[in-house]
Amino acid sequence: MTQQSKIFPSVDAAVADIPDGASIMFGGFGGAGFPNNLIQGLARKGSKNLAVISNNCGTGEGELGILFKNRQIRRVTAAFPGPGATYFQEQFDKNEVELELVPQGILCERMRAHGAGIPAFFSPVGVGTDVAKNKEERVIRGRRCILEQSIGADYAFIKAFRADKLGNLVFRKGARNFNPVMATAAKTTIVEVEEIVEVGALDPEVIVTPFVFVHRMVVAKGLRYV
Amino acid sequence: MTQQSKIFPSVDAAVADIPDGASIMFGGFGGAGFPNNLIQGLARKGSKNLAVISNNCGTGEGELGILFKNRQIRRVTAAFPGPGATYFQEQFDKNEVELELVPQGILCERMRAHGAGIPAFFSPVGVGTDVAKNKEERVIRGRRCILEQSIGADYAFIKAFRADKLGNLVFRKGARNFNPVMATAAKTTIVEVEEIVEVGALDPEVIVTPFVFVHRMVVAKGLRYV
Amino acid sequence: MSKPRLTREQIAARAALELPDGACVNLGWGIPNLTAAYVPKGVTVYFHSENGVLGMGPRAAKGEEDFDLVDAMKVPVTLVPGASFFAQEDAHVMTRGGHLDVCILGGLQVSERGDLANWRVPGARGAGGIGGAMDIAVGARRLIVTMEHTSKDGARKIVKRCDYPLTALECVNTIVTDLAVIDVTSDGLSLREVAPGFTPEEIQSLTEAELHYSGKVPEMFAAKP
Amino acid sequence: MSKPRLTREQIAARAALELPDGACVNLGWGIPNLTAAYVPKGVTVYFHSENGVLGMGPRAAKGEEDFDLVDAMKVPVTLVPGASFFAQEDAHVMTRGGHLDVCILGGLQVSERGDLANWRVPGARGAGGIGGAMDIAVGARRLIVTMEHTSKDGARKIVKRCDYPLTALECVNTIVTDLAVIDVTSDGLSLREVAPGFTPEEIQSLTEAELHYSGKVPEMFAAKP
Repeated sequence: MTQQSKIFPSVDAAVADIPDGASIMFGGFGGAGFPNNLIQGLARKGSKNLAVISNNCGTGEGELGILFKNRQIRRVTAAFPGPGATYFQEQFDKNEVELELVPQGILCERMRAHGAGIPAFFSPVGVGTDVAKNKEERVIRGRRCILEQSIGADYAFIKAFRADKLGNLVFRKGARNFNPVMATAAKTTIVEVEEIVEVGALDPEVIVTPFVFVHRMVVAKGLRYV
Repeated sequence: MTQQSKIFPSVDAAVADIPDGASIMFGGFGGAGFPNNLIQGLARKGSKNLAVISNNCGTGEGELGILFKNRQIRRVTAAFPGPGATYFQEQFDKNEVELELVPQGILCERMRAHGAGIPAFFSPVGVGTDVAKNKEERVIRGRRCILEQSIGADYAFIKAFRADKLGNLVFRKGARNFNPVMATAAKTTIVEVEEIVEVGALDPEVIVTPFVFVHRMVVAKGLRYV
Repeated sequence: MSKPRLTREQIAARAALELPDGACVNLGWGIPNLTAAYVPKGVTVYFHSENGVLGMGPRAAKGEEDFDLVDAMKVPVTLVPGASFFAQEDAHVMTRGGHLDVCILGGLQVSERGDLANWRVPGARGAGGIGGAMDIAVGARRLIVTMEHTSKDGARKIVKRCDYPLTALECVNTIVTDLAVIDVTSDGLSLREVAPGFTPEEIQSLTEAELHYSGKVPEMFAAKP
Repeated sequence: MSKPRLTREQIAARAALELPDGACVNLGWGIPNLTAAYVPKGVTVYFHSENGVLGMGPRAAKGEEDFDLVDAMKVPVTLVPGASFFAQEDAHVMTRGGHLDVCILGGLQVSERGDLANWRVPGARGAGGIGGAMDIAVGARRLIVTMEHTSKDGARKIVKRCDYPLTALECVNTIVTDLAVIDVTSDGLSLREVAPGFTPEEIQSLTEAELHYSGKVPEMFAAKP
């Protein structure tokens, strides 16, 4: 019973309760590993005023693009919004969306810290740059550092290749990217996955995300925007 | 040529240059994943005045025990010295060896931080306990935390199950434990491994420690102290 | 007080009833480790170990031990379907990050506000050892402490304020002893159950901290020996 | 100055000569990304990508693309033997933690003390984007910047002090441009090579920061177009 309860019958069911104002992380990088079915479901659901965390801000209407087009996003934390993020860029230029630009590795690390119960850390990345603005600076063992805060979210939308019925996940090649770390950093992690196999069918040595980090799953054929 | 140069002909050759006063991390937990052949080699080599980092402090003469018996260790950072660490305990009671006792997860995290270029972090673990002594305390988003420093070493001695000739590593079951994180945190990581296979023989999806973290390898049949 | 108290195994068996179906659970050394044997039928629990295993099954049968697959007490174990291996630092992402549903640790002292001391007896010889206890105590979603209610020499272990070296502050949710089940609440200690044959007043007399209770306090489950 | 400078491909080909055999290397967008095609015969280099790949091979042939296997520019690539996949945060353990031998980034400005500005043109429309550049610049054991020596409108890009938004302070080791190879030393900028047909004085006139050189400065390698 416990084992079945994570599997949702449809993408729409998996995102049916996302409220206005929710914070959501989205996996994906370079066109690979985006939870595009979940994103489309969220577009249909229409939740507004979202605070999102994602490496980039979509490509045309693809990936996060549709959520910007629908004006569902109030604030975004990203490392590289991207030249193809036309809807985001348009709203950014008009001050209609708030952006926190974060170095990509630090974005990963802030999420990992949240998942790992580490509220803050000192890092040399961004010292002396715009990124250091309003951050505490301190020299640690001779190295200038700034204090970075961990970052979590209400939801993580991620894409995995294969899951077992418990929620253990494996990924495929470069589509792994941000997905595993986001799974650790959200209160509710929702996974779209190509295939769900029986418990025990995945080799315990190769599971990348243990099921403890996974709360909802839905099977969906991968959607890609190139 | 580059590919072959990491493979050493013998355990003794792999540890031949460890100087007196070196800092060394040792993998292993619960009898599994200890680099016991390298430890025996270091005992034969006889380097003294070592500062070591290890979850525990040996079991009789096994694991780190032989190095304590030989009085090669000046200082140890550990989470759980262990009731079987007779040589360590004897020297500890006489103030002949220095101990820094660290919560196990924080020990991992401090090593990971070093490997990840994060000089320090705030953690709630140990607040209000002996572990907090002489550490800066700060409330972060409502939670009391203490500042922990990253920790690295000159060498990591680790045990893997299988390597390819480049140094990509896979581990076996619970013998993985501290080994991968230590590989990231030392200037020189030395691996004893049951078997070295051709480059390309390990599935890129299941490699746990990429070769960039591995500097020396030696094939040795696993030694275990139960 | 010569009435029989619960055995260590009975404490473990009672603690096992606190585990919800599907829970991910870490067990400390000693009595907590015994809990694994008493998970009720129909309840599936996934045991986590700090060395990087989620989904440990029962101890390995004689002759079938794999010494690369051990629990945190170094005992060879088995795996249940759905188990996974990972590195020690990731095992502690789970402990410290609040991803485990229930953790059970042993205790030397627990205070009325839920402070735990469990890693060192003051004045004892030797270095002591923290192991994973501090990370676990800080991060557990729900922390249960199992221990004898009083020490071998009769000292009370549930106290107003711990004077043993602390493991973590305000971390304990429930205490299961050989005499009682006690919840730590924002109002102090609430006596939920007493061992068969004991009265709340008897339990209070063996407890330094004040226990809250009213009316008849139910009896603890005591497994058949 | 109408003498021919090196092309972008020739800059990349010259930068490729800086890669030692066996090196683990990260390439940024633009000219750096072109470098992969020019690694000298007999030299094996392992390309790293921030999305969690070490050991990227050449671009995938038409019809053989796997869009789960892309580089940081979203281009489908192949793998070399010994490649591995890992998560993005682990990819940045490698960048920030100093585990990559050489990183090559593009540049908008480099200062005489090795400060780099490469992610945003002041006053340009749009949000800009940092990507992995700051982690890479801070952590690279050796950082090479490849860029045109002057901007399209003739502005000098090797400056006393960057006035564009910075990527990282004192991070650049070597600058490879269409006119010169310059090392950043503790004494300032050292002109190591000049483009064929150019004199050190001509390079200095196109460089705001002072260049150190003495005697005859060797010519840069300029790959056949």
